[in-house]
Amino acid sequence: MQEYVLILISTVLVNNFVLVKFLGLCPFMGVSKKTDAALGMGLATTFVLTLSSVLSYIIYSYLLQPFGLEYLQTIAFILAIAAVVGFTEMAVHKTSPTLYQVLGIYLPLITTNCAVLGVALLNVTENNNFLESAFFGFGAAVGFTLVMVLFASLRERIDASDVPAPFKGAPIALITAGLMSMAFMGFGGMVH
Amino acid sequence: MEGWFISITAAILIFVGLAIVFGLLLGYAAIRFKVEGNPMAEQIDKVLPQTQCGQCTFPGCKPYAEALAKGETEVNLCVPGGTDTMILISEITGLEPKEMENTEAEHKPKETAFIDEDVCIGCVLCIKACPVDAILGATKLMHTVIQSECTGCDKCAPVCPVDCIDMRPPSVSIDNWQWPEPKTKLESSLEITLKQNSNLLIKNQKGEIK
Amino acid sequence: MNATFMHTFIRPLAILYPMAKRWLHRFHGGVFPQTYKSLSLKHPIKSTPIPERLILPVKQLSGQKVAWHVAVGDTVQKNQCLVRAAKENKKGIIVPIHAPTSGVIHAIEMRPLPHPSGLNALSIIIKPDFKDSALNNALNVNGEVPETPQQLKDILLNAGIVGLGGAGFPTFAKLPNQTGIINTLIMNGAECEPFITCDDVLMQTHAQDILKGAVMIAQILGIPSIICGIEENKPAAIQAMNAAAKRLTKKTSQINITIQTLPAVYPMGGEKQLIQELTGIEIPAKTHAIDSGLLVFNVATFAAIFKAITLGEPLTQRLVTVAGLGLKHSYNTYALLGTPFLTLANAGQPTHSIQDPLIMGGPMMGFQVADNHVPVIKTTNCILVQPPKPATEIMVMPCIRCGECMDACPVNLLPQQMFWHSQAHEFDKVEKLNIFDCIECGCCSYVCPSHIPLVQFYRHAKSEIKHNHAEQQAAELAKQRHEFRLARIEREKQEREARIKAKKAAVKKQAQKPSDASSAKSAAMKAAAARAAAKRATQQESKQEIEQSAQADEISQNSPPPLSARQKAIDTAKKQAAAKVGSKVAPNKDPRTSAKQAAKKAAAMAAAKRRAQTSLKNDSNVTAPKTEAKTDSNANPTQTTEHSKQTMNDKRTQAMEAAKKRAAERKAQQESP
Amino acid sequence: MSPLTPQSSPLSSPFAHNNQSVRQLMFKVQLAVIPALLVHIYLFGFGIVIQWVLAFATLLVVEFTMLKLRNRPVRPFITDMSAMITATVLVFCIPAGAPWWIIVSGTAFALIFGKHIYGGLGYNPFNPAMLGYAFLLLSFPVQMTQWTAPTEILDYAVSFTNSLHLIFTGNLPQAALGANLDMISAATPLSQLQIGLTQGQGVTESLTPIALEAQTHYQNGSVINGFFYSTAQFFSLNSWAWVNVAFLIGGLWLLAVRAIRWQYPVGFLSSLSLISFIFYTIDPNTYPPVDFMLLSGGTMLAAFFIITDPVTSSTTPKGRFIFACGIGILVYVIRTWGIFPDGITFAVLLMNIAVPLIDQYTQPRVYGHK
Repeated sequence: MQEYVLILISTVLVNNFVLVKFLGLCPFMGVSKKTDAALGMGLATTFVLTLSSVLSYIIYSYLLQPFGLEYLQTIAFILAIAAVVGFTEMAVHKTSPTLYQVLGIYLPLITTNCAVLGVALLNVTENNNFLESAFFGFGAAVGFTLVMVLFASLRERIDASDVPAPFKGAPIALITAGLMSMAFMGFGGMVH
Repeated sequence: MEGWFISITAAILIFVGLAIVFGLLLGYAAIRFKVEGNPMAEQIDKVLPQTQCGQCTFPGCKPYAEALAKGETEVNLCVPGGTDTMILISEITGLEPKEMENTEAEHKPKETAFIDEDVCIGCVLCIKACPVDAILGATKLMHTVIQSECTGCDKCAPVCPVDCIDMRPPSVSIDNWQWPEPKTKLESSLEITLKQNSNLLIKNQKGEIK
Repeated sequence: MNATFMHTFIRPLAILYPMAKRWLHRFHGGVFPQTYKSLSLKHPIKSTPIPERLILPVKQLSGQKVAWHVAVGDTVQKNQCLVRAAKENKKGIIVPIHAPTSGVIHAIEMRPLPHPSGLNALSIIIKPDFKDSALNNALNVNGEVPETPQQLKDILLNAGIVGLGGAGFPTFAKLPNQTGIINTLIMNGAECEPFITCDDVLMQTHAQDILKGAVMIAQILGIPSIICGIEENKPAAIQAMNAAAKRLTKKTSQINITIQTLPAVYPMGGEKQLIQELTGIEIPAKTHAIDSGLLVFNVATFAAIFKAITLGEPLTQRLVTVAGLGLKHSYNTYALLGTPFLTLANAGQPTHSIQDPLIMGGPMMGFQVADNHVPVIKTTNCILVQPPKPATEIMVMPCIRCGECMDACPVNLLPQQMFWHSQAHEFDKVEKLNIFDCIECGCCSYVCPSHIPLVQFYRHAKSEIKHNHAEQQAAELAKQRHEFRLARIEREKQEREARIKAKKAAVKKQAQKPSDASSAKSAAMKAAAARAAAKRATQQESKQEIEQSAQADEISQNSPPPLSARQKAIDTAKKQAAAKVGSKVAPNKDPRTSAKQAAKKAAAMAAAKRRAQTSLKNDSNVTAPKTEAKTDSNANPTQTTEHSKQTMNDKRTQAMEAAKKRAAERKAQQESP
Repeated sequence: MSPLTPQSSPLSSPFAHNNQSVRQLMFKVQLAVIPALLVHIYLFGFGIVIQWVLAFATLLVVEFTMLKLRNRPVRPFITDMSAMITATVLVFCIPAGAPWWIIVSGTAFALIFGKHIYGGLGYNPFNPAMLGYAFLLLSFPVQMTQWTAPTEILDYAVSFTNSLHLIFTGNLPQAALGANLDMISAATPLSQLQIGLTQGQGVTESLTPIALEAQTHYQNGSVINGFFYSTAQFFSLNSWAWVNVAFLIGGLWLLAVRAIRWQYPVGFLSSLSLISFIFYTIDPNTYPPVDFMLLSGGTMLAAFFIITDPVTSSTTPKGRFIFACGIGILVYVIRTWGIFPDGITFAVLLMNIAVPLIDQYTQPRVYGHK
């Protein structure tokens, strides 16, 4: 039990995928203009990440490993991720058209979110078992959602600020992301 | 030789299998989550100003919204909506925002049409041109504009043969008078500083320096 | 906790920690500005001479009409009614205006209003004759207390009484129509604005009148208890009111009168704040005090009500405080409505010549007038004369989110957040922060260490939000109208196609029956041959006759495309204008429209049938009514062509010709049977 | 802008003001630091004065340049004293004997990236002083842990000139003390504890030198020393705790004059006490006692001077409390399980990130709304 809690704390805060490992920066910068959109993106990513993490674990340990095809893991994982994303996109389109509009191009781009593939590959290198993989994927996604929402609310505030013209928009967002990452270093050394 | 062959076959088989499984899954999803219609057009239509002026070259706001939803046209064609609407559209459609071509029309206060009733000959041309049926009148009788329903699209003015229609801003009364946005001392002192460097900087409405 | 204990404990604490005074009252926040009330209190009520001109603005709301009782050049007497709301107004929330003194109507023209906008309004200018001859009992009252609320309301309307505290809402409109709805009548004697003392002075001098007015209303409306709230910094007024209340209670034992001393805090005089302080009731958002069984009036309003009921005197003057640090002699005076501000201000020995705009109301909620010659109106409780502003003003700094404004806000809003979003023009977020609950009391701006004009930001944001909502509604309406128009055009197109089809079918039929056609043709061509037509008509079955009459109806009702289009447009326009916003105008699939469409189709079919019996030429004329030549060549057009031609004619001469021809035809037709 | 807005704008009410200003507010905060400054000078020598002068010079240069670059009026913004508070807090955070470029670069980073890049006063989402400190801690970890030992431990007061020499050359002059830097530096109680715990010692064991310092010193000399000694005996206060007490006194004054709000110190100190009490009760040998937690490191400085910065903290009453509680818990978490001995910097920055979200969900109930 304790190890699962530790995995969660580690992935959500200490080794946050966005602010500490710098994965998944594309949606982090792209969909963080509005808090609602960021939350939606986070939830969609949570779904995809957890599912693809489990799915890639299954593919790896039950299909690739027995046949000695570990060298094909990247292709296989991308295939699985793409399928899950496609499925999510259709489901979101049907169930919440507004969210679908809000997420726009970023929804299909979850496919190329490096955090998703990163989780799948890290599961392999860290020899996580089935449950650990699930928790790892879920924790990574929760951490992603958390910083997305926090960052988006910060950006909403910064947008209304008197930021010097050369720094308006993306530059100040990047600086803010950097400073956030600095703040997250405070968690350093807690869980390895 | 044999191991090599088996591993290739296994790889092919596994990937074919995976492809079939995922294909079936997606196929099922496509049927299960089928979406009727295009909700995007509706959404775009909501942010358009509904003046029905046709300056976007479409016959009205809805056709423009539909064309946008299909991605067949540019986001910067709505002149009455201005940059604000353009940004909203680009956010909905995910298309790249584009500068407005006709910038002078922006921030133009909303005007409504007035018919000079002494000049009007009652030709009904403006009635036919009005996209929202806001002009009343009959043949050879004087016409008049229902002010509350005029969208200020300016479609009636050009068709008038005697030029009796002009566009006027609404008159200010106690009922519709608005408190102006306060000009803080910071902004006014900024303006002084900016005037000194006016050849370098352009100040926009909100006090940001461009 | 025991109130007196709280007081004894908190008072000394307030010396160390001044904001402890906020714990003494029930509502949130509040501020304690320096009051300067003694400036005008140390002098008795001053009498001011009648000014050279009186200016009486006529409040006109859009869509409301007024009935003029006088014209330029008329001689009027004091208390005479000059103008009142026209009878046809459904919402008569305009109160009549009476002459404050005798004189001549000098002019009726546009003059600046005492309003922050400085806009002009139609005003009656009276040139006083300085005789001040008055109509006695101008309202025709019998001195008795009216029995029903309706009678009371009539008197109050005729007397032109509005709330004298500041908002100026007509008093009669605030009263309920039935007795027993109100359980507490609240008298607002909390005059929390600095400088203003007019209510204080009134309570000191007319306590009896005020309380009698209140008791009258309580009797008429069946209100069991009256509470009067007075702030503790008006000991003389409290004493006078207590004495008067004692005397009155002996007479009217069934009504419970309480005079309650309140802590001195701004904005205690706000209606909602006073209610909360006196009763502990919070008026739910978007409802009025009356919905909670409470009725609140200013003390001055009660005095005016008393005068109207017992003496029949309309509201033509009011007690005004003329005060300020720019005056050597601040004073209170009974000012005639219409007296220019500057006249009153100059009577107070200004320390400097008055160049800067005067302020109507107190320093917290008043506004600068655009023109110092604006007149005293019913809501003018104070004219504030401030010394000229020092040259160096403190700069507005950015908001540091310190939260002083939040702690001062009497309605517990988040002023700092509202400001943040207003400044960024994020008005939807401002609205979510409940900006419309803001009472614009000015507490936030008063305490702001950054000196931000917060209230003005909120006023601007409010009007901007309203404007945006109106625009959204207008866009929605425009969209519906446009869609309706498109649907109509589509429908007309279909109808035309249907008609053409029908006609083609008819032509085919006629081709098959040439003899019939020729006979019909001759019948149509020659007036004499009308007899033959009549003969044929008699031969036909009764059913056919009915059909024909229906056809005639159809022609008169459903005129051809362009005219019908316009009529419908007019119809819908009228309907929509009446229905206004909110009511959903049914789009193209309206049952009414489809019914009409069906009727039209049926009519078109009937027309086709009938046409089958009339001439070929006649038919062709209907199908192409635009071609004038054909109409001319047509020897005997029916009524159908007459209509279509009328609509399509644009040129006067042609219309004349056609009319002449039609006249001839009608003659011929009349002759035919 | 709508068409109905007139050109000339009337002045809106109110026409009265309570004559408070941002500058006065900031000045009060600045005044409240003085007790702590005096105690610090007395117990740790003049290093802090030199650091403070350096920081002040830096802030003048940086503020002037940035305001000019941003085309904002210089005088009102330089005299609002907000930058002074940033610099002062930063000075108290860094070791008194740190090299000069530490405070200079830290102040510059704090003001440029913490404040001006976001639009200056009122717009910065992160506490500038904490950003500057975090920047220094991550970039120069060695210099940032060279804490000057209290005078009483050294039995030798570092003179003003020696401090000057130390700060500008990084070493003591040959004449003084054989010029060994290690001799005058010492671990703070928090790092002492951390080191002790990692070496497998218990809390009491690790803190023995600190406790000794409190017990045995202040014996000699003057009346002030006598006062310090007797109170220290009673409360067992060490030098670092003394500085915290001075901050507490200044902070209470700030509360009384309404320069700061009660939610910050109450929320922060109560949550920190509660969580340390819980863990201390569970295992007193691994987790330090409550009073140690409250009077070590920058706890009181944070409670009254850092987290109370209104610009970067939550602005609603409930939000302030949540914000302060969050910092209290994070401080404990980072102090106990993290690699940094004092977690205040990161706790504050982390809660700064959450401020807009806290504000959004802690709106107070408006009059008349359920």
